[in-house]
Amino acid sequence: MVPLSHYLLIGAALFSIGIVGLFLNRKNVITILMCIELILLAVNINFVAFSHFLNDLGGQIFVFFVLTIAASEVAVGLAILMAFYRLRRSINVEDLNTLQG
Amino acid sequence: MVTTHATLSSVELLAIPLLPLLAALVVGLGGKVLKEQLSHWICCVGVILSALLSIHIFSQVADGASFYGNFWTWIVSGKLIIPVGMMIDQLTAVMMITVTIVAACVHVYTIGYMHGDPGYTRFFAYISAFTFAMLVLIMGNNFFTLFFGWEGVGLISYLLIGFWFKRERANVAAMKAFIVNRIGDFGFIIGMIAIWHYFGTLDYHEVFAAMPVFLAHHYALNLGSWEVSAITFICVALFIGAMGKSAQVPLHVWLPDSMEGPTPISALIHAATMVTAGIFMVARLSPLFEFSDTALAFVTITGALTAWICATIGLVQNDIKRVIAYSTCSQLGYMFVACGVSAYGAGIFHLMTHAWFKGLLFLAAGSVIHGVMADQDIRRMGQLRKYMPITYITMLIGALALSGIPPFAGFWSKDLIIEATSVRHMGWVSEFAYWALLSGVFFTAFYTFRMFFLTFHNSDRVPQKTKPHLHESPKVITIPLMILAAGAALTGWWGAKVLNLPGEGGESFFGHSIFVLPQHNPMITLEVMEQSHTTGLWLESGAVIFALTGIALAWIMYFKPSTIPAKMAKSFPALHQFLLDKWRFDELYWSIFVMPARNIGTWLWQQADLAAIDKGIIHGGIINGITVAARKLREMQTGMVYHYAYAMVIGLFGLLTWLALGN
Amino acid sequence: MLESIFFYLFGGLATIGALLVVLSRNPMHSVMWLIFCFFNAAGLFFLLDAEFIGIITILIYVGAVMVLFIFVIIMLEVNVARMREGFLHHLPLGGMIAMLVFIEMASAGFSGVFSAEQMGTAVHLGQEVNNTAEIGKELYTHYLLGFELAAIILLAALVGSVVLTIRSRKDAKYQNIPAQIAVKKSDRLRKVRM
Amino acid sequence: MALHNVLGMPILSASIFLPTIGAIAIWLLARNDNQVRWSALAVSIATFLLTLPLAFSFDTSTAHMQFEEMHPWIASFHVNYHLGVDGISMPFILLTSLLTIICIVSAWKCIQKRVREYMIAFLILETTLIGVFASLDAILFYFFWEAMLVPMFLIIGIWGGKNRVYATLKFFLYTFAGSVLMLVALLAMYFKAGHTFEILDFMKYPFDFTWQIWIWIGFFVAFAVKVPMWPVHTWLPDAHTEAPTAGSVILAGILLKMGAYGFLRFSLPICPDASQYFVPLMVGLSLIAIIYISLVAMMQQDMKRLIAYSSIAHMGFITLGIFMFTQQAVEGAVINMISHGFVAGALFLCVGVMYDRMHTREIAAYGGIANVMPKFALVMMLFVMANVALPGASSFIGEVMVLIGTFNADPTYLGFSPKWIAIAAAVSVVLSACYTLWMYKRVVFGTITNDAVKAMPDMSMREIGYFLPLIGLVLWMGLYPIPVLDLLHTTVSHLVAQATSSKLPAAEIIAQVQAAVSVLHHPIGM
Repeated sequence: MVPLSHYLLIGAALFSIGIVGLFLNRKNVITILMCIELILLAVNINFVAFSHFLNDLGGQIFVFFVLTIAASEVAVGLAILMAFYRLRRSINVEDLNTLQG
Repeated sequence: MVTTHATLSSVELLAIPLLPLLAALVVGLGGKVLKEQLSHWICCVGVILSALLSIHIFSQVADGASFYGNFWTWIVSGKLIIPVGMMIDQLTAVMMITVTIVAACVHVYTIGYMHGDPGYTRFFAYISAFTFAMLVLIMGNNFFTLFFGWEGVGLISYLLIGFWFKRERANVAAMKAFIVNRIGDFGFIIGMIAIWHYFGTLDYHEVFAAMPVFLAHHYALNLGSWEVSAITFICVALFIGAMGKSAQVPLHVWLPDSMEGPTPISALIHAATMVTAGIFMVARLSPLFEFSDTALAFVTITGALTAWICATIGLVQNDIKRVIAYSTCSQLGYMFVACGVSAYGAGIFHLMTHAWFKGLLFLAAGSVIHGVMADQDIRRMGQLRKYMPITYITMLIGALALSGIPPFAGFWSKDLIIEATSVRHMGWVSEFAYWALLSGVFFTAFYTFRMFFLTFHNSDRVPQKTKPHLHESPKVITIPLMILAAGAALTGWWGAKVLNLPGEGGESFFGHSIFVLPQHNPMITLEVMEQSHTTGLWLESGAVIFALTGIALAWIMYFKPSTIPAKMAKSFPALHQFLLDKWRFDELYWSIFVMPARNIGTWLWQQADLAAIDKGIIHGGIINGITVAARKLREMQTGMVYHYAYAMVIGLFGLLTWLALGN
Repeated sequence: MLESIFFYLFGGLATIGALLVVLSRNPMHSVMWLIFCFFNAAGLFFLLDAEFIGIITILIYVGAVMVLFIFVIIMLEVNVARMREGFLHHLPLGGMIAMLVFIEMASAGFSGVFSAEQMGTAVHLGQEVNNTAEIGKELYTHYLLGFELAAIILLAALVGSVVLTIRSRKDAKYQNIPAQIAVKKSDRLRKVRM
Repeated sequence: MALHNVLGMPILSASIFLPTIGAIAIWLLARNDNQVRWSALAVSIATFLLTLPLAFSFDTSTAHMQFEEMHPWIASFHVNYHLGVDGISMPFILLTSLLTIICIVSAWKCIQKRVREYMIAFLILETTLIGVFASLDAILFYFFWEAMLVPMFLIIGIWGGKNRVYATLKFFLYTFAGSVLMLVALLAMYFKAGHTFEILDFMKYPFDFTWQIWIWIGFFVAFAVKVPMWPVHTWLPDAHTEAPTAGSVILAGILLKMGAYGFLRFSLPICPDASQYFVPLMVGLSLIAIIYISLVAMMQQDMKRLIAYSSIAHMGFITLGIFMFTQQAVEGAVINMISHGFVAGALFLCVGVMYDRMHTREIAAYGGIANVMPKFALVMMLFVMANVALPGASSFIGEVMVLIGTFNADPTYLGFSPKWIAIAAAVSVVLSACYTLWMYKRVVFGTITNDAVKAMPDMSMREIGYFLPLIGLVLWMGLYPIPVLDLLHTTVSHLVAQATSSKLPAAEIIAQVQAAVSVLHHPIGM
């Protein structure tokens, strides 16, 4: 049988890869969004694993909510990206600097 | 209301100060409606009634009546209880008649003198209010009422010096008078609160009664390593108040300048009454001053210095009113010396005679000024006796009285002071005072007659355009002059008789109202000497000789046109200029007090407040710091999404590490 | 045993997929690798008796979200070259932090708190247990408020993305119906004095 | 806790909220500027009449709070709506309601823009000010204390002079920065004293020495800014110069008093040991205020700035009196606070009268006003003399009582004799005369120097009308202050007892005194 810690290890690995991806693809918003999906997936794996091992459905319910949020996030994020692209003809993050103080 | 002796009617006593106050309020607030005629009637009637009542009170007091009682409570706070009440005894009674009679004369005189002035009704309101304040000062039974009157007269003096408020010099003089007086008040307040500290009361009776207990404690104050006994501290502090009000060196500078005010004021306030408040105060507090030899010596030295310095300044002044003003300072010095040598009675006696003859001199001078179209410079007068005979005669009487020629008033009192000074043994202090006073007599006689001769004799130097206006003053002016002249001629003799100084055959008039330690009392010494006929010619007539010499010298130099004065001035130019510049007190104060205060004020404002605190700490330090920090922090806000993402990740990492290490 | 093999298979493939998501030059490839990764993760979910979650991961993520990604990538002409500038610039920092995070998480995972002795092993539920029904019961009872909120969020996201992307073309002619209804006589008619 | 309220009606609440209700009514109902003015006047007079029973029903024989009201407000944090007054706070409520009337009358003509908002701001300001003096709950107090800033901020910022924005911001930031620390102190006490915000409970709770020191410092910063004390005083001249006349009146008359009131209400009874410990600091700052600020005042070119500096100097007297812990000094300080409300208020009104005619505050622009405005010259003379503290004016009573109390104070708190302090403070007798009279001379006396002055009309009946009550009160308190003093006696002696008795256990006191002796005492004293 696979112990819980192995699932956690997978989660940790996916999470770390997601973080690396954030750093590597820092200019490409699409890939950043994908990395965020990866991180969320890592979280989901942990949730489900805990849910299973603790025999508590609460974890899976939370995954359900995380999925909801992730979907909304992607939808809005990509919509913003579209709008931005129309405006600037670019999706380069370095052009996204109007927030600068 | 609690009274100890019900012999005097409290209603009558209250009426004395309240009548002038009522008149002042009515005229002051309703002057426009009342018009001039009614205004001066109201004020004159109020003050004359008050004078008559005072005379009545005086006669009762002379028969042994007295009054002590409180009317209402002013302040209560814990143990501090300040009532408002009256204390009437011989000393008060003498002051009351002096003040009210001179005030009444001045009121009447003012009708003529101020005729046609735009501030006519205002002037009457002021002088009536002054009479009220002065009476409060005299009649009060505790230090606070004294101080109330003290400040009241100061305020009205300020208002009256600046009466012609369009004149810059009058305004400056008024302000100077007030501020210099305030320096004195600073001392007075400190003395007053020190008395409360040590005695727990500010009532005269209670303070005097507590003196033995107080002295037994030997309280002392430390000023660094210098220890000063509490009684000396109190007396000196109070005396500083007296120095301000009574224009003693070095606080005398306001009095000559106060001559910018109308002449009746100079007579009433700056000669006869207000300026003598300091002497009254010292005499009133004789039970305190008697127990501090240091304070007495201080009083004596200050008085003697003032008497001498102001007399020397008077020698060369050309403004008729200034000459008299310096003479006032000088005479006040005589009175303080009297107090300093414990001859308080003599001081008050001189105060009284001085009020008459100095009031007379001022009013006469006012009459002269009125005659020569408001010119005050004696270099543009001369031979005026032809035009103003009554003024001439009355002023002569005043001048003789001031110089101390028998039998005029000044002789009796001034001679008594000098005799008292000569027999009181205070070491070098009394020696110095004696010689200062004696030489002062010479100077006094000289400058008085210099002024007199230059005004009424000598050559006729009146400018042509004022010639046609020269005339004797109207009756409202001359009648008060004659009344005062009668006083100046007779009060000395009358006073010597009634006041019974130095106290032949028993106590003097003042009785217990003045307290003198027997070992101090020069009067007793004089009495003993007189009984044994050991006074000697010099002691009895030395002052008269000096005075006559002074008059003679003035006669030689100024009776006829002469070149001696000019030669004298030329041979001692520095001294002459020094005296003409009034010993340069004003310049000295300007450079050591006024300018530094202004410079420090400006410096504190510009450098400390605006530059250091506002610009330096607030703007430069805090505001600038926040701006710089904000700018730095703003740079962190790159607007790059991935920077924020990094920040989140690094934060997460930190959090994880903290959790991992913490547990 | 079989379960372990599947676990390592799914886990390994998911990790490889994730790595390739991050490292691919072309975003389209990344999407493909992400889909791959999700499939494997779904497999892990099945191993954990979370059938419902596994299925919706595939349906929602792969079926909807990833398709959305693909559409967007197709629609935008992405300049890949510029995107890759400084690709490795932040690798040392990012790699180090990621490594540290990984080590910390892994050490937490293997610290013993989550070991088999402590947590036991996964006891598989029988066929009679309907995971979907259980989740449904929980969701509509305990978590009803959260569920409603999630619905509202989705609605907001829906409206938001429409608002963000809609664009009214200026050159196209179309009716303004409210304006037509609100029109008054005075708007159209003008009396002209001849 | 038994509530002490002889009237049996919520009179304090009524006087606090009547102005606000009036303000809302004006906002909703008044149709034109004249209606606004008259109704604001009516509201303020009604409030004043409502506060009068406080004075008449006041029981002078007890130091307890009176007219108390208590309702739970925020129960979870133990915040109560607790009102009540004692002899110290009661006079200030009357002062506030009276000065508000005067302010509204004085603004009758000179405020022409946004009259409605102006009157509303003043009425709301009145609410907050009365609230500050009536609060017995720390959070309620803090609420009113901070709420007061808003209307004042608007009054200076909208109806002020040229440089108003700078002045408003400065005023706001200074006060706000100070009061935030007060909030910290209040919260610290809340947790330390067992979850209560009752000021009366704070007074009873025995905070240890360190706590007292920190709490005291928190309060000190808030109150010192408000008083204001050197060196955080520079906001006041700016705020005064830029504020409209009525704003200056309220600022000088009431707002500054809140700082001194805070010392009396919080610092002294809650932290007696810390207060005693900090006496040398307070004395030093007070003397700086008296002497330094007087010198600065002397050199001012702008009348309002001069009076503002003079206010700081007078407030120095007040803080000195408060920290002398003697019956006379503290009573004198309170009398001085009330009296300064009248005198400084009236002087600002005087400047306002001139400003309305000439639209400048420069001293140099005036001169010879007595020629054209004799009535005004008389009125101003009266208040100038009151500012100089001449006997017969209320300020004399206050100052002389402070001096007497100071001279008589207990030297243990100082390390040297308080007599020297009294002497140093008495220098103000001279300095106040210098700056006040010099200004008066330059403004009122002399010949008319320009045509603008020549054209100035004398005071109207309305203007005389709002000076008359002030004149009456200054003279009344100067000649017959007994009624006011009677209000204070019991409360002040209770306060002095609180301030001079220690909250520490005996051993700690000895240690503290020894430590303090070794640090502070450099015997110079008498």
